[in-house]
Amino acid sequence: MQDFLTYGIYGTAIFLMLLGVYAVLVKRNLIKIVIGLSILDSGLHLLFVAIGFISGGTAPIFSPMAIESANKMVDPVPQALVLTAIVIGFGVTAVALALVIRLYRHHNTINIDEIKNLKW
Amino acid sequence: MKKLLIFGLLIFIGVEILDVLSEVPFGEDRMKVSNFYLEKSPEVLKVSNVVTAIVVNFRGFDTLGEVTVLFLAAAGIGSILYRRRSVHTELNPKRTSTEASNIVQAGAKVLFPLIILLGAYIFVHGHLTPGGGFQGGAIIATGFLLMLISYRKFFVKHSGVTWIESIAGIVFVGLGLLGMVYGGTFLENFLPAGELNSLISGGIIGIIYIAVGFKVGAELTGVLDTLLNISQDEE
Amino acid sequence: MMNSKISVISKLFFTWLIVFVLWLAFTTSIEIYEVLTGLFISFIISLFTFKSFTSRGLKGLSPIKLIYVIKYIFVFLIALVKANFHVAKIVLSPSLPINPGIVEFESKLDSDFAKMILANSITLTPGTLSVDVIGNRFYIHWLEVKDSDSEVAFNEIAKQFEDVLLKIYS
Amino acid sequence: MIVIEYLAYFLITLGAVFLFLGALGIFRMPDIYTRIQAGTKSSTLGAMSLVLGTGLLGFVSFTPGYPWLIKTIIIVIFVAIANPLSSHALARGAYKDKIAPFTKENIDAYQEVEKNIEEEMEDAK
Amino acid sequence: MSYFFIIIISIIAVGAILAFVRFVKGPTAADRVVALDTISFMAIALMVFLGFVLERFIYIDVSLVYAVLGFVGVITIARYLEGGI
Amino acid sequence: MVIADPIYYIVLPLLTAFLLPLFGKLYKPLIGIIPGFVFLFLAYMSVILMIDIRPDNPIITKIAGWTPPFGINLVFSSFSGFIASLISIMGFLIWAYSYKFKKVGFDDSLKYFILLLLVVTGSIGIVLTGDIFNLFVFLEITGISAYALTALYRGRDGAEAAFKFLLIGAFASSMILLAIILLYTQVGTLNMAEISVRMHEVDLKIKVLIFILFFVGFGIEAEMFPLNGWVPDAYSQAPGPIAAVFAGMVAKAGIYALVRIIYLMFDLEGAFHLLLIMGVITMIIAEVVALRQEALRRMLAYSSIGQMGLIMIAFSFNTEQGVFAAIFLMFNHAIIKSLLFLTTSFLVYNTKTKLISDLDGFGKKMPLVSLLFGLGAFAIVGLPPFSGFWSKLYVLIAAANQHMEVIIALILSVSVVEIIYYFKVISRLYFRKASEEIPIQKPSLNSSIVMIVLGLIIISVGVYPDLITGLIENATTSLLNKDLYIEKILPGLAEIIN
Amino acid sequence: MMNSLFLLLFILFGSAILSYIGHRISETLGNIIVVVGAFSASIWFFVGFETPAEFSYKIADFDALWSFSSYSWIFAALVSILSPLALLYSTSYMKGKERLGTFYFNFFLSILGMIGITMSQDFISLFIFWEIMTWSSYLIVIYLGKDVEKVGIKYMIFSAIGAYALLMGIVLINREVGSLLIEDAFAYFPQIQFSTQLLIGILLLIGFSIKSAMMPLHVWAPGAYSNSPMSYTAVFSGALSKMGIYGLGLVFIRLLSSGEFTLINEIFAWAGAITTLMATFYAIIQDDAKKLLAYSSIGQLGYIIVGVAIGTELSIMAAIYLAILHAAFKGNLFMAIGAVEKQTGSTDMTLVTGLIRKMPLTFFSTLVSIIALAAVPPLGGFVGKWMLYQSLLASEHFFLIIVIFTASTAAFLYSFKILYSLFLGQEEPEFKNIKEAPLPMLIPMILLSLFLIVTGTFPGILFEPIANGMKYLGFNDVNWNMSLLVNAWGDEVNLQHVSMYIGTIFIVAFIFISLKNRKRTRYVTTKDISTSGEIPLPHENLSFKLNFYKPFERAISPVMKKTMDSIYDEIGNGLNALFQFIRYIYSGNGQGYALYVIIFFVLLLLLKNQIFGL
Ligand code: NA
Ligand code: NA
Repeated sequence: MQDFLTYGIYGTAIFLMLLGVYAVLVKRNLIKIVIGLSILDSGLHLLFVAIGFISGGTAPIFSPMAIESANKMVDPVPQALVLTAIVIGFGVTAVALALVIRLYRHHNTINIDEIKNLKW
Repeated sequence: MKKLLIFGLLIFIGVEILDVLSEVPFGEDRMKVSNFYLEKSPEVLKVSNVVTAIVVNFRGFDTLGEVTVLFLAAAGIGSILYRRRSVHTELNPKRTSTEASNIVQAGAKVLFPLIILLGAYIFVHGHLTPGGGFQGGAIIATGFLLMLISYRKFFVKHSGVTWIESIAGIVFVGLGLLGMVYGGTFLENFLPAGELNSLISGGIIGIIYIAVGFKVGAELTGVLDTLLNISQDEE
Repeated sequence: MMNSKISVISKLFFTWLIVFVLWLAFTTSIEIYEVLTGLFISFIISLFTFKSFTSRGLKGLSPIKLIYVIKYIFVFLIALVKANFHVAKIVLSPSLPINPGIVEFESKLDSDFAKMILANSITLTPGTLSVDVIGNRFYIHWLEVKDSDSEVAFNEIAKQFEDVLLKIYS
Repeated sequence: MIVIEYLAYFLITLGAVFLFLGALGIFRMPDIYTRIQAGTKSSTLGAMSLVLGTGLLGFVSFTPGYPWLIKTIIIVIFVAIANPLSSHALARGAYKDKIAPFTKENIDAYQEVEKNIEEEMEDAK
Repeated sequence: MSYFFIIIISIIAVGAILAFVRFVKGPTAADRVVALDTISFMAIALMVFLGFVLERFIYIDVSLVYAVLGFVGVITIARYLEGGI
Repeated sequence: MVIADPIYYIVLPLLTAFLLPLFGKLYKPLIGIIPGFVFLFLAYMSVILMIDIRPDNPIITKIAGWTPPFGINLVFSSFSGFIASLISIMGFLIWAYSYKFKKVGFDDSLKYFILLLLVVTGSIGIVLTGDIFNLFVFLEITGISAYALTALYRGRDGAEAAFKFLLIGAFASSMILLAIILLYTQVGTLNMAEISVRMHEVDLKIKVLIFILFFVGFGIEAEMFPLNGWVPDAYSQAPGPIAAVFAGMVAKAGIYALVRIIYLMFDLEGAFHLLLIMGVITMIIAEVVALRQEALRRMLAYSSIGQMGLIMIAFSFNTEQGVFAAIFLMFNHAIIKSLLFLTTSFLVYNTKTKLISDLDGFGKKMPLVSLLFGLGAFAIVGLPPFSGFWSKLYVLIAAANQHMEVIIALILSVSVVEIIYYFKVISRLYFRKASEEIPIQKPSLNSSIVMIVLGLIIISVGVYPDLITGLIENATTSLLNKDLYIEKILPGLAEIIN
Repeated sequence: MMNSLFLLLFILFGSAILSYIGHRISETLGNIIVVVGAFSASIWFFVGFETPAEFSYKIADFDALWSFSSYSWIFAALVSILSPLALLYSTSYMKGKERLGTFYFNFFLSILGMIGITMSQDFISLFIFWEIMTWSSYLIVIYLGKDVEKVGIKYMIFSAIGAYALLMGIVLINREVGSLLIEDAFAYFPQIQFSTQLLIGILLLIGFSIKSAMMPLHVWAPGAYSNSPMSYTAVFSGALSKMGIYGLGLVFIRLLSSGEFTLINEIFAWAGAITTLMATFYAIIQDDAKKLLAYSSIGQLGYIIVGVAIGTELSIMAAIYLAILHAAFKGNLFMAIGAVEKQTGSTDMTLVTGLIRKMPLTFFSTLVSIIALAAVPPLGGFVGKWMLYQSLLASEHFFLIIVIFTASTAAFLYSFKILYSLFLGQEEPEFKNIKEAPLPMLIPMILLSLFLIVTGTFPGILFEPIANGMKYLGFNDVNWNMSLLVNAWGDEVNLQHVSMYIGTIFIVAFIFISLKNRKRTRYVTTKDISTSGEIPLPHENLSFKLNFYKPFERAISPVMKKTMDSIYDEIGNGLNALFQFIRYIYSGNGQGYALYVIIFFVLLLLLKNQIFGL
């Protein structure tokens, strides 16, 4: 069971990451490339949250309905960090999309193969 | 051929990383500094949401950076996509047919304040319940998104966005600097911590998270507005 | 002039009230700080949303209308449950006995909100789905078209809801 | 109290079953409109039922229990308003995306409306 | 309790698999959205249920937020499909 | 609250960036002026702080009152302080160069200054922070502002360059984030000093993967081959002063991060070999490609990569002399490449085609700019008596003392290539007749002063290197003395760790 | 009180700056500053301070020391004599040219570099001055904007290769010796491992021999010499190239003195000899006087290299002696050619002709220089060659003698060609109005001619400083007394007498022939059809100078076909193609770049065992 979870959850995260990378490397459509980047991010975030999980732990919130003892809580640090990572990922995605729009205006295409004014 | 190569490379990478991760079993307790946070957050800061305590106080500096990233994204998009003056005055006749249906519009009207309220609720209670400034801000932006896509004529006042994000940013940094004045270090929690699980607790943490909420909400809204209105504006 | 001025305040208060009630529901607390914060926040929110949120303001709160609202909920729930089992039967039967199509009819409602409620109700009752509403004309996707005539369609699909809604929005 | 608890269990079970049926509908139905019909709506109803059931269960199981009920009701109301809207929007979107509905007797009153709009667009050009 | 929990979870899980198959098969974007929407409703419901099982009231907030995001997401895609964005 | 505190390096520019839109609403010219005051203050603060800093008394700034490793901290040591000061002073100069910056197709000075403030902040943050995740955050701030700045001009292919930059940059940040995740599972902390202490507990297999991830991730920012595809495009499309920012700050922050990882956090011998190999490859390929460039900015961009390769080589020796040489190179490259980009900005602006072949006779048309470009070229190829000579000499001496004759020969061969392409430009500037007379946009007074100041620095350090060697020696000691660093950040180390 | 050495450099640097500023204001002012600055530096060098002046300092943790050794003083003196003359000449030669400020700035800087090199007693200063000299001379080479791509770049590439070979040697010395003081290097060098000694030696030799234009590293020189303004080429060829000789002397005699390096000595001696031979051949076939002189310079430097490389007492003396003389006569020749160029507008020997009557003084100095060059007694060239042959005989380098002798003989050919083509022969109507060169140009030429005559007549004048320099190089008791040298067989030969006897014979013969031919000379123009039986095309140049040495050219053509130039060109083209190929790595495809990242990552993962020793 433990192995299944380990490989299953980590495997999913890595699969997402690699899927994203694959899209970035193979897709010709700029939008799809940006989506690939987002998927890559999602995989990373999933992995990050997953490594903070502790079997039987709950959210690290001392709520009044059920004051928990700290030793039953999952690691809060990855959650805090992943929040940051998500926001950063959003920022990058937004800028990427803006660039795609600019490129579309400039080249009238979103095919990355046709956007090669700069080389060598 | 190239795809096959890429596929092979990625499989190799996946196997390598998974191989290493297999030595990091899922669900094990690996906490070191986190134990300190879990202990100090309710005791010293009186913040029941430990994630919030970390985000706003223990690692508040990260959050300042994060807020900056959003601010930056908004500014960056603004500079990448300059806006044409004509966007709001004259709608593209080609597009009139694609106005959202009346039903969606009516629904959006009703749900808009409720979604905003949910966002506000979330960032006001960032130190008590799940979520916080970022999540609340994102929900608020979602509310605006709903309006933006339902009404083509709905637009966000950019000067309002500017004011909100600037003032919220100043509140964040200002509170941090006040921490230097009254506590000695930047972002030091100089206000009384209060009582665990009451709204007024956690000292500056709650205030900062509210500011973050405003800032994130304003920035995301601005970003969405820019992206949506620019894409409507064709060359 | 006077009328419109009153209606602004009425709209604002109506919105404030609804939003504040929702706040109370969110917080499920009547701690003083929570309430004060809630009043403040809901006021701010209603300030910039009241214009679109309601068209009639506090008038919507008259007791008779509330009774009709409750009635509507009952009518709706009954229709909902009835039709749901109906659909369950369809989905579970191996032959999938359906005859889908898009029909149209006209409604007498003129409030956008009422039209939305009607459309939503139609959508939520299984077997029918509002595809579009243009003016007063409703275009409905119907899983089992009994008759493409708009009169029949109206009676089958919308009449029971519209009757109550007309009472509420009079 | 026990009645409420049983009602809760009933609602939860019912919700789960409807969620399942909704998924089955999506799986089986022939086109997007019929899938929206049978699918999302049943699953919405299922979700509402399950959430409300849980709320009732929370109401009787915890002290204080009322927050559970109130919060779950908020979700239920939200879902009740939002879901038909999104179903409708999706159906309309699909239609305007040129996905023709599956019909046995070719009953499509909306076809003409779309045609008119397209003609208008041509004129506008 | 735990049996009940497992049964409920299992029913929904089977449904989720069906929806997922639709998500993969498509064939149109709208079909995928419908499938995804269904799965997210399952998640919303389950999250509330899980909150009860784990005795964490706060999970309900998460579910509400999820519902809002899902809703606006679907509307956005729908608007995209009809060419409104 | 004290007058000079490293926290101001981050907080003040951020505050200014947040405020700038409001200032703009009050009175438009404030947009250009306010950042100048901030940069000036930071530059002034740098001087104040650097006077007292010795390797054994770094300033450790706690944040939010939590001692490391629980809170994030800034470390202003002789090394990080030196680089941070360099960046902030460069920031001021870049500001002074461009505060009246107005060119066709660019009227949004508000965005420009916000992005400039943030790119500087990000770079300084990378250098000063003592927390690995915080470093990641600053890296992203730097990255995103760099993407936006690359695409700032509308008439150019900036968006294309920025998109490539973003694509590779996103890979970099993903890898670094993955490395941080893995690292966190192993050491349970994000404080770099504590990571360093705990690193020996980490299984070698995991450690190596983490290292490789960091290496690739920071390698992108540090312009390492083959991760540097973005460089020529971004450098050539960004506004001139921004190209200077990339060369002078962003790349410096990248190599700084790389070095911090290798020297402080990891105890891997192989890391130095790897750095050496990659440095050599980076240097050779870049210089060789630079030789074949027709566009001036692209040539400078490749030249920058080549210099970064040389810096990597110097760091890879893992000796006092090597580090000394590397830091000296960082300093020189920042100053000289900035001068080159700033002058090039005017040269290229007046050519329209941006090609080297269009520069005929500019020595006469733009005497000052051409002279300063020539000075920069002389300095960057390492001709005495200019500052670039000393750093190159130190690299060679460090290599010689490592008995790496082949490396010396390679560095020198590449220098010959460097000389060829720079002198090609100079000979065109001065010893060719202009083909046609076109109206010339002369540099404004402020820009001229900045360029002259940079030129004077190059000459002064060249003639009297001892101006700067003391600081660099301290920086070297500070970087190499890992135990001191840890001891200063985590004084009661045993108590906390156990 | 400023150190006198420092002051010397200060004067030169000040002159550089001031002449730049002066020329920005007015040419006359600039010229005045140039002349005053040049002569005051020179005067200060010769009379202003005592020779053992020292200036030691620390720069960037290196000990640096300035002081003239008796050896380096010779070269400094050479610079100090030649450069003010060249600058004086230049004020007139460069009249009316553009950007004179820049020109004189670089001129002074290159003088500063040369003086600096000679006063550097540590390698770091030496290298710095070496580079200053190099880049300032580069800027002058391309100053006229002729063939900038080919000539300038070539000069810079070879200079850079030389400088960097030098630099690599220097850093290796630093590692082995732990100091960069030249004396320390001499002292500790023998204790270094042999292979390292060898490496350092070769590196330094390459560095120095490039500046002295040794084959096969000479290809930069013809273009560089002939493309610079002649006033600079006088210094360039006369003095600057001697810096290489200076360095070669240091390396051969002081560093590689252990006797294990004879092979290197041999190689360099042969390289020098071949340089001489080939360059002489090339000189013969040139039609441009500048080019001819450029190749001639290379050839002359070859003799000197032979002398230095042989490394015996006599050969070194010969080399230094030749170096000094070469500076004088080649400086003089370049000035003379410059004068011709200035007055006629061309240095093409097929066009310019019959200037003997128009420019008699220029002719005179050319003649004197040519006599010195061709080693015809009584002028000094003969003495130097004589000493060189003797040293070769003594060290039993018989084949070298043959090569060098062949070259010397061939040198007659080009000497005659230049003298005949430009000054003798038919007079052209288009050169009717040519006047003698202006005074500022004539004075240096006359002075140099006098110098040549005096030192030729009394070669002993030069032997005293040379003997002093020899002491520095380790030859403590050079056997000389004014005019007496011991030949290989132990006989005492009074060089002065030998030189005078043979010289008298030559002069008598010359006067006799001139007088005899005087009456028979008929002046015709090159286009006068009466000189030939054939019917010429109009305006065809019938001068036989067109094919002056055609048969010779035909004879040597198989050897000349594959020039070093073309070999380097091929290497350059190959490298360029390779570089262009590498350039395609930067394909411009963002996805490609992203793929590089992934591939790099995978490579590291694959190689991690090798890199990190897992
Ligand atoms: Na955060
Ligand atoms: Na939170």
